[in-house]
This record gives sequence, C-alpha cells and structure tokens, in this order.
Amino acid sequence: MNIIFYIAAIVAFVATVMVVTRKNAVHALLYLIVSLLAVSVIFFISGAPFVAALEVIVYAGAILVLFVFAIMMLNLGANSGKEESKLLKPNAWITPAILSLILLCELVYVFINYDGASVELRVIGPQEVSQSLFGGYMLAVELTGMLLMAGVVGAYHIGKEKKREYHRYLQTNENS
Amino acid sequence: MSELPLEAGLLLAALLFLTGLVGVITRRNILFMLMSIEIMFNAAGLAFVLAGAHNGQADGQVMLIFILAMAAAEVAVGLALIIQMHRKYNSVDTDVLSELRD
Amino acid sequence: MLSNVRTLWMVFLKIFKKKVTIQYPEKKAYLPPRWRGRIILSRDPDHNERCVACYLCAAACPVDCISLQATEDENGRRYPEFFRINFSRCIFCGLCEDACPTYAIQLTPDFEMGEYNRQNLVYEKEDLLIDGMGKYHGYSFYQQAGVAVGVKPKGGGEKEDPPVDVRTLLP
Amino acid sequence: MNEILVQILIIVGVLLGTVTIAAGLIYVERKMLAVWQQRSGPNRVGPFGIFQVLADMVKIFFKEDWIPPFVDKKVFIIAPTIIMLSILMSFSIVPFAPGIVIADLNIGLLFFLAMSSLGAYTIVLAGWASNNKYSLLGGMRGAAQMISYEVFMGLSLMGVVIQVGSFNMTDIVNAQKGLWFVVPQFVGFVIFLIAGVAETHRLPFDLPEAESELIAGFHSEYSGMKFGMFFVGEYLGITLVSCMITILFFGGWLGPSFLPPIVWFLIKMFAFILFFVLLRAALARPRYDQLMSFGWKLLLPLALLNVLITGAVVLSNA
Amino acid sequence: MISLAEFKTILPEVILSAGAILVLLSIAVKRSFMTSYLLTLITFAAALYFLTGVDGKGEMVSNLFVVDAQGKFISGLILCSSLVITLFTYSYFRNVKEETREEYFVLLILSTLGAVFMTISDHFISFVISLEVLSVSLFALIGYLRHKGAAIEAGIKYLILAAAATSFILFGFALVYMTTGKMNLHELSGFIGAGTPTLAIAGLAMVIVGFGFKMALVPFHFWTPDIYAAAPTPGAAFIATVSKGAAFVFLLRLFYSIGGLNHEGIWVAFAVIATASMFIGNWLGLRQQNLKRLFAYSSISHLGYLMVAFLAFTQRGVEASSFYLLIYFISMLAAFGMIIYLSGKGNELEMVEDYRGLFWRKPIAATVFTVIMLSLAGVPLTAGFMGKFMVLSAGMGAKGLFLLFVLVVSSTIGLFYYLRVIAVMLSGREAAQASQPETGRHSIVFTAVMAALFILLLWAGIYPNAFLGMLG
Amino acid sequence: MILITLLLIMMGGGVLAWIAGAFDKSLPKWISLFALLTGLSMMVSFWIGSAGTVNLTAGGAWMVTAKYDWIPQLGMSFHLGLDGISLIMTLLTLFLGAISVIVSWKEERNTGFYFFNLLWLLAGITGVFLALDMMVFYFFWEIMLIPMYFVIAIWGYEDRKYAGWKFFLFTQISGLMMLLAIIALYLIHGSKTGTYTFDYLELIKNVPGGQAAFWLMSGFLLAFFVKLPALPFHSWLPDAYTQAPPAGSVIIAALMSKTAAYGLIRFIIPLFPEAARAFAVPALLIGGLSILYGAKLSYAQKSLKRLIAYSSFSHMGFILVGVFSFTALGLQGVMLQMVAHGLSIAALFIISEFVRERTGSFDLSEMGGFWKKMSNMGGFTIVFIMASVGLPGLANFVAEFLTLAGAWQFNIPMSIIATLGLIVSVNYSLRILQKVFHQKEYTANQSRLYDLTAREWIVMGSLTIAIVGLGFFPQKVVHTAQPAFDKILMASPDNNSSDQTMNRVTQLNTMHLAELNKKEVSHD
Repeated sequence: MNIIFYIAAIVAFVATVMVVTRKNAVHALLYLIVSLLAVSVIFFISGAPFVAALEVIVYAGAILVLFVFAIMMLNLGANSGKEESKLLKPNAWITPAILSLILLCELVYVFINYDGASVELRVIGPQEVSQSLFGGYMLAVELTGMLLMAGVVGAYHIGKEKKREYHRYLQTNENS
Repeated sequence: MSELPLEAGLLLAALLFLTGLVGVITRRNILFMLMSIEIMFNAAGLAFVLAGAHNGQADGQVMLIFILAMAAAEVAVGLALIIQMHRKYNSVDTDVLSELRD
Repeated sequence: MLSNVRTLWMVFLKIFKKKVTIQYPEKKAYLPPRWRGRIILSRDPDHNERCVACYLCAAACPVDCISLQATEDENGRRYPEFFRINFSRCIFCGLCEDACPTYAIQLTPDFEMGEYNRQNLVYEKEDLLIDGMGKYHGYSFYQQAGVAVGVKPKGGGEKEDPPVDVRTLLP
Repeated sequence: MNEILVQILIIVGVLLGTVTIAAGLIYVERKMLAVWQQRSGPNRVGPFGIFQVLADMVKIFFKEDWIPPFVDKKVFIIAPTIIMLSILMSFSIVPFAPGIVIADLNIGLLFFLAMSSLGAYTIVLAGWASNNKYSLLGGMRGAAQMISYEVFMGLSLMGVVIQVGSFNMTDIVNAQKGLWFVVPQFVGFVIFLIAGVAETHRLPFDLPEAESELIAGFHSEYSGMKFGMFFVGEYLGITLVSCMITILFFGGWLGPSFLPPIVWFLIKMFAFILFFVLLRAALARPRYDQLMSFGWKLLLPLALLNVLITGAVVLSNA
Repeated sequence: MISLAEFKTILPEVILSAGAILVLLSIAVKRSFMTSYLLTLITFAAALYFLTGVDGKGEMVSNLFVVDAQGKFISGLILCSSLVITLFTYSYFRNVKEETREEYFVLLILSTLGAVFMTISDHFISFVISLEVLSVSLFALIGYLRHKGAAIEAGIKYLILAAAATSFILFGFALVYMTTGKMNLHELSGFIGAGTPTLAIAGLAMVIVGFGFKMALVPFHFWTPDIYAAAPTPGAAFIATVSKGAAFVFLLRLFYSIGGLNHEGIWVAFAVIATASMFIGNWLGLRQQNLKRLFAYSSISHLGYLMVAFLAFTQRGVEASSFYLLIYFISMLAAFGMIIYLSGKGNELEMVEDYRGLFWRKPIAATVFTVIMLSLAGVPLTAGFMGKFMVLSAGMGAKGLFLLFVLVVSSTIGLFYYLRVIAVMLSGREAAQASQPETGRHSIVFTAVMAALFILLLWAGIYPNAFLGMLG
Repeated sequence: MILITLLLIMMGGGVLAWIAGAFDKSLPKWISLFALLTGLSMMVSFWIGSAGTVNLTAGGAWMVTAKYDWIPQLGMSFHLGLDGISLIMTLLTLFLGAISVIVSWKEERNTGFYFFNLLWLLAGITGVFLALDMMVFYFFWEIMLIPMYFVIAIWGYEDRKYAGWKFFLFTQISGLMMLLAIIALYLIHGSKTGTYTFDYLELIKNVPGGQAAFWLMSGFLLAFFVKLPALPFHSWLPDAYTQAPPAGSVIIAALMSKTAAYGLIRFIIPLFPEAARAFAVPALLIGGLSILYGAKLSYAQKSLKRLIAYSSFSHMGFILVGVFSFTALGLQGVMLQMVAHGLSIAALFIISEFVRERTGSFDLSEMGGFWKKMSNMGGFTIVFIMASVGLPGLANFVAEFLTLAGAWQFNIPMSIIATLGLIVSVNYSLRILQKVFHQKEYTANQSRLYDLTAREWIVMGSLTIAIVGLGFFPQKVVHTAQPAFDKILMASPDNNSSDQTMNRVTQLNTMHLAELNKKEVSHD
C-alpha cells in the first residue's frame, strides 16, 4: 500500500509542477487532472473511498471541465504561449520559488517533529460520511446550498453579455 | 488496511500547496492563477482527508466535500469574470489589468 | 414527449414488416421503361447515325458534359466528327434528349456504369453509338426532312412530297 | 494462488468480453437499424454478414493514421484514449453474475459516475485539439451536454441508492430480489435512460458530432485507429449504460433459475442495447437549446423530486 | 437534524436564506427593481425582528453555531448595516447605468447571510462555508458593473486573493485538526499551552495569514484600495464593514477560545501585524486623492486599532472590540453613504477634489461629512473617540503598552488626511458659488438614514450608555 | 445646577445662533452676546452671593458641585465642580467671550456657524475649568479643539488652513497622550482599589507613585505644555495666533492657554505630587527658557500680531515657573497671572486687529506715527503695554511678583533666570509702542486712519477697567482662590491619606501665604 501511496504522491507532485510551468492552458489542465486523479488514489488508500470518487466526479469531472469550457469559449490556444514564455524566465519565478522553498523547509521541519501516534487506518465509507454530513453537518449542507446559489447568481450576472443597445426606433415592443 | 505514512502525506499536501502558491504568485495568466488556486484548495482538502484518516473520523472527508462545493462556486464566478475580462481586453494576461493604480 | 414514444413504438413495429431490400446484383431491380439511365446515340433504320451534329444537346446540357464537332460526309450529310459525353459529370436530366431534333441522343434504362478509373467514364462516340434505333423505331430524319442529301434528292424521302415548283401556274 | 488466477481470468474475460461485445455491436447496430428500416443490413461478409465486424476492423486498422499538421498533437492523441480507458475502467465494477466482477467496490456506483464524468474530456479535448471550428463547436456542445446530464444521471441513481443504502453494485442487485427497481424507481429509470443516452452522446443526443451541421463535430479530423477508438468507445459506452440499467433497475443477473445468471444478465443487457439502437432508428435530433432546457427544466426537477419522495418514503418506512 | 428550539435560534438566518430565494423568484417572475428592493428591506427587517427573540445565552445549534451575546450583538449589527446598505444601493443604482440591477439584492442578502453565520460559527466547517458564501457573493458584488474594466479588475483581484486566503485558512485548519482531531471551537478551547505541537502552531500561523488577507491587515492589504475604488459604492461599504467585521469576530472567537494569544509567538505576530496596519494604513492614506481609496486605507488602520483590542485577550478586549466594531460600522457606513448621497447621476464624487467648497454649497451635508471624518479620526464628541477610548482602555496592559503608543501616534498621522478632506470642503468659497456640480436627488428615506447615522455618531460619542448596554 | 445651566446657556446659544444665522445675518451675534452676558451676570451674582461661603467638602474647596450619571459602566460621571480657581477662570472666560463677540461684530461670512463655533469654544473652555471627572475634562479639552480649528481654518487670514491644521495636530496628538495617561490612571486606580472610576475626587485619594506616576504625568504634561505652550512645543503658536481671526486670537491666547495652566494646577500637582516635584527643576528650566526665548523671538518679529503672539509665549513661562514652585505664593501668582495676562493679551490682540482694520496689514515696518490720528487708541495701548511689562499698579505686576517670590523659595537660580525675562519683556513691549504709534510718519493712506469707534471704545474700556481693577484689588481674586490652593497643596505625597498632618513644605507655604495676605492687605 505504501508503494502505491508513494507512486501516487510522486505523480501528483510532478503533475502539479507541470501545471504551474506549462505554457498552454489545456496542457496544464490535463496535468491538473492527472494530479487530481493521483490525489484521489491517495484518498482511496487512506481509507476515504467516498471522497476519492467525489474528487474525480466533482473536481476532475465538473470543475475542470468548466475550465476547459471557458478556454474553448475564449478560443485560447497555442497562440497565447508566446507571451507566456517570456514570463516563465527564471527571474520571474525564482524569488517566489525560493520563498516557498523556505516555507516548505519549515513545514518539513514541523512535520518531522510531529510525532502523531500512528493510528491503524480504518475505511470510512460513504455511509459514515453521509451520516456525519446529514447529521451534525446538516446546516452546513444547507449553507452550501446558499453558497452555490451565490455562485450561480454571481456567475450568471457577471458572465452575461452586454445587451446590445438599439436606437429607440429599432427596439422591439416588449422593451419599450 | 495498513498504516498510512502520515508525514509523507502531509509533506505531499504541503508540496502541492506551495506549488499552487508559487503558481498564483508567478503566473500572469489569469487562468493559471485560478488553476493554482484550485491546486491550493485541493492540497488543503488532501490535508483534511489525511487528518480525518489519522484521527479516524469522517469529519475530514466531510470537509473535503465542502471544499469541493466552495471550489465549484468560486470557479464559476471566477470564470465568468475571466470571460468578461477577455471580452473587454481580449486577453487573459493580468498585466492588462492596470486601471487601478494609486 | 408522447409523440416520441409513439414514434419509438411505431418504428419498433417495423421489425415485423417485410423487408423491402432487393438483393441487387443477384436480383435485378425492375426499371421502368422511361428510366433515364446511360445515354446512347441511336442509328436510323438505314443503320446510319441519326445525329446531325446540330449542337442542340450540348447547348441544352446544364452541366456541359457533352462535346461534339460537326462535319459533313461526301454526300453533304452532317454527322459528328466526334461525340463525347463525360458521365462523371452527367446528371441524367434528359434535357439533351428533349433537345435532340433527330431522336439521336436517348437515355436508356441502363445504369450499371461503374468504373475503377474515372477517366473511363468519358464515353466517346464509339462507346455511345448503338446498333439499334432505340425508342423510336423506323424513324429516319432524312427521310422526312425534305432536304437533298447525296443519296436522295430533295423530296425523295419516304413521306416527302416532291418539291413544289412555285413557278408553274398549275397546282 | 488459485484465487488470483480466477481473478486474472475474470479480468481478462471481462475485458475481452466487453470489447468483443462492443465490436460486435458494430454489426448488431447496423443489422438492427436495417431491420427497423425494413432493410436487410450487412449480409455479404460471411453468413448474414456477421464478418462485417472483422471487415470494418480491418478497414479501420489499415487506414492511414493521419494527424493534421494544425492540431495540438499531444492532446489530439490523448483525447481518444480517454474514452476507452474511462469506460473500460467502469466495467471493472460491473457484476455480471455473482462472483464475476473485477472489483466489488463499496463505492461502485460512484466509481461509475466518476469514470463517466472523465469521459467528458474525450470530446472536449478532441474538439479543442483539432483546431477546427466545427470540432470546437462540437466540443463545446459536448462539454455542456455532458456536464449537465451527468448531474441528472447522478441524481436519478440516488433513489436507488437510498432504497438500497449502499453504493455497492452487488448489494444493489441483491436488493432487487423481491421487486426490480424499475417499478418503484420508474422515474429514476427514465431519467437515467435519457441521461445515459446523452452521456454516450448517442442519437438522438449526438449534438457533439451532428453530421448534418458539424460534419462529425469533435472527431472531424480523426481517422484510422484514433477514430476507431471513438467508434468503439461509443459502443462500449452503450454496453456500459445497458449494463448499468440492467443492474440498477432490472435486477441484474436475477431471473428464473432455468437459465444461469450470466445469461439473464446478458439478455437484459442486450435488450437495452437494442433499445439504444431503436432510439437511433426512430428519433430526430433535438436542437441544442432544447436539449439543455429539457435537461435543466424538466429532468432536474423530476430527479430531485424523485430523490425527495424516495427519501421520504424510506424514512417513513424506517 | 435540528430541533425546534435550535431552529428558533437561527431563525434570522433562515429568514435571510428565504429572503434571498424569494427575491430570486420575484426576479424570475418579473424583473422589478422596486420589488426586489422592498423585498430585501423586508427580509432584513424581519431577520432583525426575529433576532431580538433570540436569547443569546450561548445556545448551540447542532454543534456548528453558537449564539452568544457577542454573536447576537454582531449579527444585529451586520443586519442593520446591511439594511442601511440596501438603502444605499437603491439610491446608488438610481444614478448608475446598469441594465440588471436586481441581482445585486440577492447577492447582498446572501453575503449578509454568510457574514451573520460567520459571526456565530463555532466550528471550522461552518466558518469556512459561511466565509465562502460571503466571499463568493462579494466577488460578484465587486464586479457587478461588469462592463467597466475597473470592476472586472477589482473582482479578479479580490477573487484571487480571497481564494488564496481561504486556502491558507483551510490548510491551517487542516493542520490544527490533524493534531487535535477536533474542529469545534468549544472543544478546542484552551488547547494552546505548553505541550501544543508545533504543527498546530504552524497551522494557526497559516490561519493568521488567511485572516490577514480577509481583513486587509498590513502585509496582506494590497487589494483593499483597488477594490474599494472599483466596487460599486454600496459594495465597498459592505466590504469595509460587514465583511471585515465578520472576519474579525470569528478571529476573535477562534483565538480567544483556543487561547491562541497565550502563545508568545502568535501574540508577537499579531502585534507586528497590528502595528504595521496602524502605521502603514495611516501612512498610505496620506497621499490619496481618491476618497474611496482613502477610506480603504482608513479601514486598514481601523482594523489595526481593532487588533489592539483583540490583543488585550481579556473580556474587556471582547467588549471593546465589539463596541469599536459598532462605531466603525456606523462611521464607515455614514462615510460611504455621504459619497452616494452627494453623487449625482453618472457623476460619482470619488475624488477629494470633488468636494472642494462643499461647505459653502451644502453646509449641512458638509457638516455631517465633517463629523463623519472626525469620527473616523477619533476626535472626541464623536463616536470614533468613544471607540478608540474603549480600545485604549482595553489594551492598557503591561504587554500592550507599546501598541497603545503606536495607536496614538498613528492615529495622529491619520488625522492629517481626514483633516485634509475637511480642509478641502472648507476651501474654495468663491469657486463654489460660481459652479454648482450636479448632485443627486434623494428620497426622504435616504436622507433620514443619513440623519440617523449622523445622530448615532454623535450619540455614541457623547452618551454611549445605550450602546455599551447592548454589549451585555 | 448653576454649572449645568451655564454650559447649557452657551451650547444652546450656539445652536440657536447657528439656526438663526440661516434667517438673518446679524441675529447670531445678538444671540451669542446675550447668552454670554447672561452667563456672566449669573456667575457674577453667584460670586458676590457666595464669596464667603466656601464649602470645604470632599477633597477640595468646592463652592458648588454637580454630579450626574453619564456612563456608569465605565465609571464615568458628568461631574462638575466650582471652586475659587474655576470661578475666577469662568468669569474670565465669559467676560473675554463677550468681548470677543463684540470684536467680531463685523463678521459677515456665515455668521451663524461662526458664532456657533465661538460659543461652543467658550463652552469647551468653561467645561475644562469646571470638570471634575477626568473624561469630562478630556471631552471639554477636545471640544475646544474642533470649533477652534474651524474658526481658524474658515475665518482666519491667508495662511489659515495650514495654521489650523498645525494647531489641530499638535493639540490632538498631545491630547491623545493625555488620554492614554488618563486611561492608565483609571486602570491603575481601579486595580488598586477595585472601583473603576474617572472621578477626580476619587482618583486623588489614591494617587499612583513611582515610575508609573512619572509616565502618567508626562502624558498630562505633554498636553499642557503643548497648549500652554512651553518651549519645545511652541511651533504651532505663531501660526495659529496670527492666522486666527481677532476673536480667535483672543480666545486662543487669553483663554485656551489658560486651560493648560489650569490643568497644571488642578491635575499635575495633586495627582502626581512626587513625580511633579521630581520634575520641578526641568520644568522650571523650561519655564525660564520659554520666557527668555519667547522674549527674544518676540523682539525679532516684523509682524505686530506675531510679536504679540511670542510675547504671550514668553509670559506663559511665568505660569510654568509659578506652578512648579509648589508654593502657595507661586500658585497665587499663577492665578493672578492667568487673569491678568488673559486680559492684557486679549487687549493687545484686539489692538492689533484694530490697527489691521485700518492699515490692512500687521507689518510693523509699514506702521508708525499713529499717535496723531489715533491718540485714544494709543492711550489704551500704553495701558496694556504697561500691564504686559508688569508695571506696578496693574495686575500683571502683582502676578509676576508673586510668581517670582514663590519660585525664589523653591529654586533660586531658576527664579533668577525668570526674573531676567521681566527685564527683557520691557524691550519688546515698548517696541510696539514705538513702532506703531511713534517713530516715523505713516506714509500710506492717512485717510484710513481713524480713532476708536463706539464699539471699540466699549471693548477697550471694559478691558481697561478690568485690568486696572485687578491691579488694585488683587486680593479679591486671591481670596476667592485661596482655599482651593490650600487644598491642592495639601494633597502632597506624605499626607494624601489624612488631612490633619501637613508636611513641612505645606506648612511653610501656608505660613508664607498668611504673611503675604497680611502684606497684601497692608500694601493696599
């Protein structure tokens, strides 16, 4: 099991790095999907099959499709790659990378010092999760509904195209 | 089920999170920034699930489900904004966003 | 919605209907006599070419697939020096047949014209000319046209009257 | 050791079986379409034309594998493989008969949903990578259609899940011993059927490829083996959806014992495959906006209502 | 499942949700700006009414929310300010060209809902979700005038930063959860101590970063002026008050509950942030010509002052920060209200220069504005002073003495720019009489609201008993 | 009750004036004059009526107190009290307030708001003199600020905005420091005794000591030094004094700076007896240097108003010296100095304004030889310049004498420095007379010069009567204020718990005071 974990972890990390360094948005998205799938595998082997499936269904299957959809709608393709390439020069990313590295070192230090007593892994299946979700977290679920409503209303309004303005003689009757 | 290499899992989460952070900071393409945000969210979710597994509770997974919902809502609005931006500036480069300066 | 379901049902019922397919190569399909198929050039009862190279068919052809060149024989009778139909262009509309004053060009019920080489679909006069008279038996243009051709004088045809001498005073 | 051998056998069997069925469907579809159109269909290659499948295969394999110069090569190549992969993966959770299942996951149904959601990428990426406006339009339509219908598909299944209380496919089948779920979950069944058609972008919901408007849409630029993958993928999809319908609503392998369970399963599955073909034979393609509004304005409320009522009934019984 | 008693406890929030849906449905039936406006008003009013029926004695609602006195107070405050912002919105959109204005109210209700839930959250999950409800609505509220480049830009900026901040908070929470296995604040109470794992502290540090972004404290404040300047003015008022206030209240609840300030490192981190916010907020405000940006910097420094009360880590600190929030809300609302009040059709008075000679054109409005500026500056007799006083008296401990000096010194730096606005209003007497820029005509309701805010400012500054009583 | 009424009359009058200003331009000045005169007559009758009845209750010589609940949660109450010092200062305020209303009689720009500000400014000053609750004190302290800012920034001269700004910032910063000190005092007191209160009378019962006291005192001192102003904090003074309109200058120099002096007496000494004594030498040094430095600057000025402004700065040094001598003698001197300086500096500013009204500028180099045309004004000017120099017979002499005498007892070298200031002051004071009224002929438009009008006669006349009267009957003021000073000095470090035991210094002081009183009477 550990071997699978490490493989998935390496895949996830490499894919994620690829996401950040690609020039082409679609390629990056593909790598992101791979990364998500790898993370999903990790979920699965850490005893969380339900969210492993959800990760694929919702994240890879819906959210990222939205991304692709947007990319297609804007018809962005390889032509944006040239502008991007000059931004990928070392001086653009070296400082944040070093800073992140420092942060990482700190985190690693913290992790190493953390002696969480290892607990035997237990599969927490959908039933348990659902009982938790619709038991104690019922209100949170309802609130999530409101969150999605906010997202929908916001996206609807902002994404709408501007209404063409006609001369008043050309307006249809229902508008006038 | 065997034991989970928790430290390694956390390390992975941290790595993903920081990679996302680097992406948000360095990339100028708004799509990439949004994707990097997604990576960060995902890393946080990973950490939660690992923590839940570590503690033997379902709460970590519940949190991940909520994180998914959040990411969805955020992406919806974000992409709508990006589309408007593309309509307005015909570009997805954040450098074109320069109206607001001191 | 319901109409869709009804459609489904009705189509499903077709399973019990008899097939309408004809196993063609083995079983030839019946073609109506007026089927407009392969174009031929027919001959008159004298076994001469009916075509007088009047160009009307070429003019009528909407896709310009007919080309020919007129010439005369030693008797002064007109005939096409060459007559060429490009069947890869032909749409079998039959306008050439309509236009033909001599019933020379005719569309036949034959349609099996498959070729491996497209160039082979360009039919020359040799390929077009048939031995028979096609749909119009016994019709011979020169026998009724009232013109003098080498073999017959003016008015010497079958249904021709001799030419009227307008200078005589008697009928 | 023996168990592993059996496991391997099952895996190989399922893989080969499904691919064979999918390939065979090329013939079945053509033949059945012909039947419903009062034609005789393929009958030249072999007796009743059953070797038509082989002929088609040979044709596809030996066609020139042409990658147009203007496409995004990597994505262009990856796109068709996704559909094959995701659908073949889905088959791993399908219990054909007691014991004949590759992985009897306790989240089987979710796994199916996950894989089918990945299937959307094949269209989207193919459409985008082709770098061609018809393909792009097809891809966009496909993306919208598939994300939308995935929602109803998932929701329509929740009624079943509520009744069974498990995502496990075997459990679901076993729970239908008394009564097939098609009776209590008729609405769910209808929605799943429709959504399944849309998910596999079969006719009449084949807007992503719509020959008459988009000249084959997302796979205009594909030929040869890559086209073959789309082609087989589509039939695999049909098979999968038929399997799912069988398992979820028609009692899977359950049936009178004079036939072995696997046969019952296959019979039911084929019935649905035939139904898919019938749909193709009978119905006309809706307009894009009709498709979307049909989904969001009719199917979604219906599915939600179904879940609600099922939940209420189950709760009141409990 | 929740019991009836619990349902009654969160009835105001339920009403808000219902109100949002109702407004949305009314839009679906027939678009009418007036209807949406009235429905929104009714929603907020009803929520406020039912809030008074809540006991606020620390009732738990299904382990996720706790309605204690402070939560109730801040909820009421948020609802009131949302009500006022609704009124602002109506007046604002009468002057602004935008084809669909009704959704604004839906988003406003939703974001208020998020904020209110945030203030009563007692659980990581409920907090994060309510935070997201707030943020997602805010993205849309900020970018609402979507045909303006600035609005899109502001929306995108806020989106990226807010989302990054949320992910920081999430990751931090994950680390805390990892070490403790608990996400409930009351279960976590006092877990910071000698034996606290470093991992949890690291998590809390990340949470601090996230909150820094949300509340625009100094190293994370870059978005604020841009967003204020580009968002529709009622939206800016909303961000300045409700959004920041709600984040602050949860921060307070979190760190007070877990005893986070007992940890020296955390305390110092907050102290540094507070100091920097106070100084830099005031410093950057000095050279602002745009009034909204000026308010942005002002709000940064005000949050810094709030952090001083927060750092007191005593009951007094809680009371002081609640009171300061109240005062800050009133002042900021009044300030943004004045901008809307004075702006004419298609002519938003954004720049400080636009107010030149206001004193001679509209003496009463100018006086009100002056009082507002003085209140923001914290001059006695105005509410701002009372707030600052409470903060000072709360922060008066051995630990925080340095912060108090910073507060005093930086608030005097801040005085410069508040005074500059006043000075501009006073100057240009001759020019003012010559040209009369068009200013808005407003309903009697709006005028009454502005008057009420003005009176509140003075009332809270002179005789704040009633307000102090509200803190419980 | 009388205290509340007084404040209400002024504040209400201000609001009324503002409202009236909307209808008629000249109405506000009548309203404010009426309000101030009412207050003045009220206080005068109170003074006359209750001159002897000093009520020695609760830690001070209070003639009348008023206490209302304000914010009980925080231990704030609206506590006002009137003792001798307050009474004198209140009278001065009302009197000069009325004078300044008359001075600004010709104001025409936005009169309603102007008189509103003026009245609220005076109310703030009065409130400072009356406050017995630290927060009330602070409130009134700040109330003075905003109207003053408006008065300077709206109705001032050319550079008014800069001046107003500077004034506001200086006083605001120092005020906030004082606020910090007040809050700290409140908390220290609360933690010690368990009762959290801002009440002055409570706070002085239990004053903090040691390091804390020093820091607290420095908070207060900063505020007072800025407002006084004392040496390093005076840079706002010339701008504010000169750019303010005439009434503004009068109030700011004659009254507002006195609030700081009052604060020193009322708060610094009783609340921080030890710390104040420890700080005495530096404070005296600051005072002495302020006197000399102010005098030097004053002499160097080219602008009449600036000259007067710096002279005021110089005179304020005496107050500092007097307060930090910790002797009853010195404090009496301070008391007299406050009144006398208030009157004389007001008069000088008014004269400078009269001159400006005629010549259009404050520039000394343009003036000269006004005596011919304006001998009456010249006469008055001589009176007030003499007063400013400290000529015997006028109030300032007594004041400065007492101050220096007090300082002598406490610290001889410092008192010598301060005395030097007296000599220097003659220089610049006489320079006014010389430059304005004598020396060269005024070349510019002679026709614009005219002697005092009736209104100006009223102003100058009443001021003259006041200052001369004070010069001849200082003991009236001294007697009124004396019990208060006793009380304040008794609250010394050693006997803050019991009133019976007096420490040596206080005993000494009282003895001297008694001698002095005898002397004063006989001198009379």
